[in-house]
Amino acid sequence: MAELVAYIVAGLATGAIYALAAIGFTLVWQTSQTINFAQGEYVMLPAILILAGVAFLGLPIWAAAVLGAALFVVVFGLGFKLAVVDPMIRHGVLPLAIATMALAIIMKESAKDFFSSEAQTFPSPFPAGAVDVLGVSLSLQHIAIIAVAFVAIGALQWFVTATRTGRQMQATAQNPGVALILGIPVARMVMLTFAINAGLAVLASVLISPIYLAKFSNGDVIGLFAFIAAIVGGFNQVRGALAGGLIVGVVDSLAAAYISSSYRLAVPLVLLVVIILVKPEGLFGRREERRV
Amino acid sequence: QERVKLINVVELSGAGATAGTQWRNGIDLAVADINARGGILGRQIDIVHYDTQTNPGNTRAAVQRAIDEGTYAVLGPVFSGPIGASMQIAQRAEIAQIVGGEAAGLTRQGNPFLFRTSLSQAAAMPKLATYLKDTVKANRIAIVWVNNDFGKGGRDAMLPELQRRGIQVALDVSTEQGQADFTADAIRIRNANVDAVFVYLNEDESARFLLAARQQNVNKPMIGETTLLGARVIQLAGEAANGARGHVGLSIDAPVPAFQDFGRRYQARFNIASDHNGLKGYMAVHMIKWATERMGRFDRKGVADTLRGATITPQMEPGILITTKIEANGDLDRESFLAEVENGQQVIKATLPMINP
Amino acid sequence: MTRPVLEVSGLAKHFGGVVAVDGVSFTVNEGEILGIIGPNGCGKSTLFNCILGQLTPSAGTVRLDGTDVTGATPEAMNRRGVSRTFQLLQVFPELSVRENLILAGQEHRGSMVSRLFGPGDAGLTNEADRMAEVFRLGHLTRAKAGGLSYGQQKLLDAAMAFMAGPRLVLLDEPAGGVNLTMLADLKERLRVMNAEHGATFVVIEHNMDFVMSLCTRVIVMVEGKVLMSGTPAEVRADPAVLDAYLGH
Amino acid sequence: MSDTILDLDGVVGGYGRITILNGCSFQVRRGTLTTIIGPNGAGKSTVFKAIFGLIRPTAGRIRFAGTDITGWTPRRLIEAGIVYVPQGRNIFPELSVRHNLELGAVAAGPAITDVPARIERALDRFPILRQKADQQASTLSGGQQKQLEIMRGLLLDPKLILIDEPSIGLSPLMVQETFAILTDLRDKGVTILMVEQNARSALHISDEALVLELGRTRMQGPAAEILADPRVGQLFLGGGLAYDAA
Amino acid sequence: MSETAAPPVPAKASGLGGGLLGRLDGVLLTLLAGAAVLWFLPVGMGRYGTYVLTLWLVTAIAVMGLNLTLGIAGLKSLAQGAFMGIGAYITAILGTKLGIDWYTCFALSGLACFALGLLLGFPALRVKAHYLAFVTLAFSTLVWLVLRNEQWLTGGTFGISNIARPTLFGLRTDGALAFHRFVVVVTLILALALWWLVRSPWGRAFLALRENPIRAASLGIDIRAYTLLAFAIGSAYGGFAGALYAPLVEFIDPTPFALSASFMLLLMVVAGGSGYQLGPFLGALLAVALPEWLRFTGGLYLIVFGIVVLLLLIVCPTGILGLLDRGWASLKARFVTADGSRP
Ligand SMILES: Nc1ncnc2c1ncn2[C@@H]1O[C@H](COP(=O)(O)OP(=O)(O)OP(=O)(O)O)[C@@H](O)[C@H]1O
Ligand SMILES: Nc1ncnc2c1ncn2[C@@H]1O[C@H](COP(=O)(O)OP(=O)(O)OP(=O)(O)O)[C@@H](O)[C@H]1O
Ligand SMILES: [Mg+2]
Ligand SMILES: [Mg+2]
Repeated sequence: MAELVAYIVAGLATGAIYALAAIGFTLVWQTSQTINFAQGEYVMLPAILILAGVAFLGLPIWAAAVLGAALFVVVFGLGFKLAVVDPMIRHGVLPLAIATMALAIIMKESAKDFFSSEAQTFPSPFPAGAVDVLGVSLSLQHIAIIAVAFVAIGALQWFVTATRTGRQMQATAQNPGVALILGIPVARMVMLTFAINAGLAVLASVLISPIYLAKFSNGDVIGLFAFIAAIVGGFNQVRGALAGGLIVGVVDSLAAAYISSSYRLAVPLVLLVVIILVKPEGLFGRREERRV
Repeated sequence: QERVKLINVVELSGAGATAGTQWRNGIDLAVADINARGGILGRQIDIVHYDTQTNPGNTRAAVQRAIDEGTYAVLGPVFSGPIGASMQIAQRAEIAQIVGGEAAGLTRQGNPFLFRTSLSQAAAMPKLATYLKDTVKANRIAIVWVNNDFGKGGRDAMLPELQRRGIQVALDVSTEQGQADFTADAIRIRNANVDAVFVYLNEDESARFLLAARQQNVNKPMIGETTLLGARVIQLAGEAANGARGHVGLSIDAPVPAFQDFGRRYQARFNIASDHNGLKGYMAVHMIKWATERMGRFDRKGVADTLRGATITPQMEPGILITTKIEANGDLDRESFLAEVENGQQVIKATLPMINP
Repeated sequence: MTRPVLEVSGLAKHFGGVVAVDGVSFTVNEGEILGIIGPNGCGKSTLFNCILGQLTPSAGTVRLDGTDVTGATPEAMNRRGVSRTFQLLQVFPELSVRENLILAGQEHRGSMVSRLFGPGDAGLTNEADRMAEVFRLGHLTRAKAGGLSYGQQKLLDAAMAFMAGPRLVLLDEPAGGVNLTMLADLKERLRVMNAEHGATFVVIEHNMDFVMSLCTRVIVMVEGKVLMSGTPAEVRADPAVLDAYLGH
Repeated sequence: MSDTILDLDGVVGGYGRITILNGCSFQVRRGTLTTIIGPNGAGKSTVFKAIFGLIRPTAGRIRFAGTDITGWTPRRLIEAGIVYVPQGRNIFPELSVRHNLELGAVAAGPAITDVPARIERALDRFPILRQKADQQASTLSGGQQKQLEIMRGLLLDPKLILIDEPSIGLSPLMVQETFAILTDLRDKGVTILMVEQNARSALHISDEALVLELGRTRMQGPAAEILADPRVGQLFLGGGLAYDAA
Repeated sequence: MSETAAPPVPAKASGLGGGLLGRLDGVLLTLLAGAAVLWFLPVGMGRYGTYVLTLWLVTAIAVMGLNLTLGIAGLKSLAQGAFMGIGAYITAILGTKLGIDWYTCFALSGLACFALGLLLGFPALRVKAHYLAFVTLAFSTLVWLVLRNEQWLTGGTFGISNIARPTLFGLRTDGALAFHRFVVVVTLILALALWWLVRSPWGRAFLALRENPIRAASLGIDIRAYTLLAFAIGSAYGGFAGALYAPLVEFIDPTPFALSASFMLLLMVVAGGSGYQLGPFLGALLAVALPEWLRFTGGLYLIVFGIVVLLLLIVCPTGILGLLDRGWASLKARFVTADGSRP
């Protein structure tokens, strides 16, 4: 029993990380109905940028963090929106999704070729200690990640659904043509979304990298798990990302513990298929709209 | 002046990128060294690197291209799958292919043009199993391995050796390449009541695993191969790496001055520490150099003939770094080491002799 | 000649707590042109969707030619000779008008296998062009349907419903956005189909001129229920209808 | 009050390379309700899109209250006092009815402080919307969605309203209500330019009318005259085939 | 008709559907001419060049299938790489372990993928739009896990080597050129079959699925049957491609059939021009041959490749053929206008 609890608690901690990475999916989905296949790379790159700031510019870590975060938000939030989303969004979501695949290649290969093909240590913003929770040793880092995930996702959920600006963002996603006619600043709303997305990616990156080490290929794994988490939680709900992340984390942990470990990756996927078949909109998603 | 063209076909992107990049760096360093000392038989080396994206189909294309473009020998790749996809081509063209792969099966296909740069897993595992039995005195162990050709190959080679020595595998944990979180695996091992843990993972995963194991208070000896004890793992895992020990083939920390010197120059040039793949790449070029100079002429097919069955010593060719015996099937035999990580340093505890000196 | 074609009895549809259709029963006889009118949100479109399989009814039965077809798929209903139009625009926007019309007819030609090996247009190009002509879209046969004006798309939707030579057609607000002159044409078309081919029609419409001049019988729905049914003249004179729907 | 508020002068425009408007010119007088009629595909909606900056004219000028507004963005036009209620279905399907309405007032910014009160008034005009105020807009019936759109479009205090076929999908009672709302606004001095296929009823409440055909103005004049014109009756009002009231 | 009938409007760019169905003969001619050129092209090209050409064609077959599923029928599949893997493994296992001849393996590969496509298509009936992508994503990863873990059957991470190439009328195709020509013929046959399919009423029904399934159902189009068929036929093409890939590389392991391969195939469909019959060839050219050509840029060639694809999509989001189509349409429109058919 204590063992089970241990696996669950460990899963929750990992799940919070997936959740943090998964918000980006739901956010971009909510505002442009597209899937950002570069989401994993979005979480990978900020840490690399920060380390590059330290290595190449000789900056102290905090200055590199500020600079790296700002650079990332400008280039991959605002720049991405201006250079990629704007010209493509009129042509449906598929080309845009494919463009993010190309972007993922560019980000990953650049991190490898211009920085390093090796994993790097990344300093943790939190103290290194650990506390015992129900027989599991939980690091303060994990606890901090869980807390940040809850706060960030809660705040975002509140922003999107309960504020006027958030609703303008939703309106822009659901019907940009009409949003334009009503004078909603469509461009600014889309911009805001991508800026928030990039900002959250920086946050996730800074929290995850001390544990997972900063490496160019991190996006593959994080992206896949975050994607599964987002689907499980329901793509069209920000809070779904949190639930989805935690569920996937726990399921993965239990699968590794009790099911053949060479098939552990299959377990969250089977869960995903079952959820889609039983409740296609995801556990916390909203139903698709009436169409006839 | 005539030059000699060498083409390196290796994993520079995809899952093998980290290993492939080390291999490439090693080659670049070797080429620079050789060219600086006047080349091979007076000819400067032109080195070209082709990326395989860690994909067998692309590897095959690249090796074919290398041969079409008249490479003197094929260097790489490092991963066993891509080696398997491309070795017939070099064989058909009768060109030596010097690879970084360690999977036991590669040299069992009777390909006379394939050569390794490191011990085969079939050679390394008996040494480790003996170490587990005699030094660690383990009767029940857990195996943590990465489920790719490297990890699976190592595990498959290890299991019969353990069985032969009466060591019981109480827990067999397969992990994914690139796996980020090892907490669940660490908890499982902690609860498994074993005497030791055999860790056969790539460098990054080794570090993550050691970190997670330390955090979950796994207090069992961590036994591993070259990848577990390397400088990179120690750097990444920090304090959690202390106490890890095992068998080391090629290591810049080995008590061989040539290795250490190589390690320093590699660090100076590429600003990272070399792992065994860097050493392998460095040696690969020197194997070709040695064979050519031995023949006294440039002869593609002759390279393979000369290498087969040869023993190369650092006296003959300093760039080989350590006495290396090449078996008829392309396998190698060398001295290797038992090491332990103490206070963030790899400390060599013993030197193991060659199997068939 | 009063053979019932469509019999609906006790049909109901709930959405969560909302009762959109609440125990509706009526019969459509062969050769009738039945009008359905009622205030916005009284359940007319939902009724159509339940009859034709776009939605599954919560209760009640639908019979076609005496056979129970409750819950049959839209495809099955169409292959039994029932066509429909939609209130909201439903065309194939990226396809040309001609392709839209061929699509509307092709599944009624031959078997699935014979269609694969037969001509690419299922031999329907001429018929499609003729139909487009009839609905005054003749000059637009090669234009993308999504680029048509609202009224033109509405007409195309109606034209598609006729491509398969249906026996029973359910039209959901066919007049909305259609120019009065074209509407007169449409009305004429329905009359001809009705008189010469014996086709039966059920029409939801808010355009009273259209309904009153076309329909042989009118059903009035209010809040998911049938309020009354009668000839156009009876309906027009009914104070309850005036109050709930027509206004004074 | 006979000054011109909206003036189109030789407007040419269309979609991509296809020209729909072929030098369209007309004037709308301040404080009137003007109805545009014409066959399907005549370019009526295209005229609205051109005025509201959704397609860019390739030639010609559009003036509003004396200012050249050709090529202005929708946002700027809204700020200048023009609102546009397009044809077809134009809601935010996943937002609630109330939030849909609220978004109608976005462009006003802080200038209008009584948005909640305005929303309440809108819900009063179409009671069904109040009943469903907190439901997702996509669950509304076709006519209910149209009501929502009309009220959303009229939330601000515009000087000029462009409204494209408001009667589609509305029950006769709701058409009456909508027309009453529009005439009320007109009586308060708002200028209204409307497209309608429900031409007889529309012309009855209109001051002026214009007939559009092939992207050009065919006729313009007082609504009553246009309604009575035999050519118009024949061509655009269903001619002799119209229902002859029993 | 009465006087109000509007005068003819110029025939407009008829986009995917109209364009597709309107230029069929152009497609047919291009296919035949292309096959003839490809038959002779590798002469004197060297083994490497020939190999890349062949790999391009094999990839194009898989992309053609996905183009049917996604580009034409609008069903988003992330499993084409997995189907390719299934085909490749069936061919490799039956060929090397049971000595079954290649043609039977080829047929069985297609058939198995067709059947699996049917099975996997069922969720497509239940779930709409992007959810299908999620299901296929899961399927794709599961297939990869099976290929990797079931070593007794698939050789696991060590793969299967020494896969034989087929013989044709007693002629061996072991040589690069002979095998290339063999692949040209197979590709042509498969492309012609698809060409026929798309121009048949079935093709139109597939388009209807993509454009408006609700309307399609109400027109008697059997959504269930066509969805399953579109998915299964597209998957079968993946299987066919795999059956050629295995003897081409003569070695297979699970890596080329991982999820990222399916992503790459998706990229090829869209970049080539989703829904256009010749798009797959361009898309596959972009993804297979372009990186090879870009090798001259040195170590950064993948970054350059990513940037090229990104720019391409920004400039023509509808793919290479989409851009050509638009250019053609505007030329035509200008011509008609100049013709004076508009007043
Ligand atoms: N998005 C578009 N792309 C291409 N052509 C279009 C587009 N929208 C409209 N058209 C064409 O422009 C012409 C005029 O369309 P418009 O919508 O202005 O007509 P309308 O007068 O409003 O008709 P209705 O009464 O049916 O609404 C039509 O021939 C139509 O086919
Ligand atoms: N998916 C749904 N969820 C909840 N309520 C729904 C849904 N679909 C329809 N309704 C409700 O059911 C009622 C009937 O809708 P329906 O569309 O059938 O009306 P209608 O009679 O066609 O109206 P109109 O004349 O406006 O087209 C409406 O009140 C509507 O809000
Ligand atoms: Mg309705
Ligand atoms: Mg219009």
